[in-house]
Amino acid sequence: MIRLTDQPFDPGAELNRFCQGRKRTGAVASFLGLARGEEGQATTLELEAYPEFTEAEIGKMAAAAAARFDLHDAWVIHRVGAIPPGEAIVLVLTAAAHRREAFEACDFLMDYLKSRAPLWKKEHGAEGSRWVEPSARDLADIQRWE
Amino acid sequence: MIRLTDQPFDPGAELNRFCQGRKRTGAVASFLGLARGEEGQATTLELEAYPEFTEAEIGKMAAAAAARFDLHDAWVIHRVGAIPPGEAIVLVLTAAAHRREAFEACDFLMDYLKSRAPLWKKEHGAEGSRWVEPSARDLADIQRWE
Amino acid sequence: MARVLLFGRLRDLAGWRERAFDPAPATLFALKSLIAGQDARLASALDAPGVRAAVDRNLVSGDVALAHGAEVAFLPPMSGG
Amino acid sequence: MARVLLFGRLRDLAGWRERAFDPAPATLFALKSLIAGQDARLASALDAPGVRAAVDRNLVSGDVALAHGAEVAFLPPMSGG
Repeated sequence: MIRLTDQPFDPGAELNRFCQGRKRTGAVASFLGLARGEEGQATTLELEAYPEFTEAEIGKMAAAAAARFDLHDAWVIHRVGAIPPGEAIVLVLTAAAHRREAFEACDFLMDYLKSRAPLWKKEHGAEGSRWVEPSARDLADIQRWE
Repeated sequence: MIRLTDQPFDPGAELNRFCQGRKRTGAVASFLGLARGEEGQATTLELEAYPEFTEAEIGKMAAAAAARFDLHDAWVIHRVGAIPPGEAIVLVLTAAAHRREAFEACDFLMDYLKSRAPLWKKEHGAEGSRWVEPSARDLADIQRWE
Repeated sequence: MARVLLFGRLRDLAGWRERAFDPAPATLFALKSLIAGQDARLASALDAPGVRAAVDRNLVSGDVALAHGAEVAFLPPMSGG
Repeated sequence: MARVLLFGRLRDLAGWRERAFDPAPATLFALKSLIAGQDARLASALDAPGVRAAVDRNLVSGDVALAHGAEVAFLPPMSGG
């Protein structure tokens, strides 16, 4: 399931929903990205998507991860619009028989989201606004899977 | 926080509690291990701990992970006693500024729990009972960190 | 007619998010030439490294034909999560 | 007096979980000899690869002295998660 939402979501409730009725699943890995409050600075994030296209592209990558890592399921929930510090930005959930596959697929999907998914992130801080682009580390991380 | 419990726990509620009030944290990784129902077989797991010693040893490893991976926090919740298929066995939660550290610490702690933590796991299945020992893969996995 | 969509810093640079070009240019490169005639800075940004184009919600490389009613999106370097 | 605790398959093998040895043997190895006199199969299992001993909740290697009231635990290969 791929979901973009401009409203806050409840990571714990999503995790529990994801786990329901999984008879064969032994391993569920998750990653939750939070909007950081940098040293008391009131930075607000703004996430922009290309509606429908963004969901479709992330869906292709989730399907690729499912095939590559033999997943039982993968969910991506991504916040769009304005995100105040402390709120959840992204939740990736992966289910597999064993832990290695669940971990690697979750890691892979996050690397993809950071540098390849059609999402654009702007930081509004005390010193003005800037568009965030993938860091050198993000670009190195995505290379690990190629 | 290290907690052993002989009662079912709520992974989603624990995830949400873990995330509360984390101003500096940008990344929360989690791993949830579930008791699998193997192809309709009614396998029940039984987990044994050495009370106090087990918590203390896992606590030492969580502290080592926190130092090594620059964590803001790490929690391990582990079920003991009889665990029916579908229920949660273990939840590991790690919080860090960035995703790589959170992922690696969570992965490391799971490898540790699988082959080094003072816990003993017995499977009760249709063909009798057996004590589970670390698999070849578990033993290879823990080597990655040494 | 072709609809053009801009995202992220391209939108900030151009000062618009969506614009109709009527009649539709025959190809993506013809559309870019048309844009260059109106806003050289934007045209240069569209050719910068890491900027992708999608036509009718499919990522494309190089030049492609634009059908009537095509939706063309210019996508600057992406970063979610 | 020393209390001895067995876990996992050691407990199943011995048929007991906890036993008091009174008076306490002077050392861990002396305790193992005492056990060997009572249950050779258990003594052999205690020396199998991967079996650890903890004295007063500290993992130990080799022989160590046992104080009066010591708690000695024998821990077979571990596997949680």
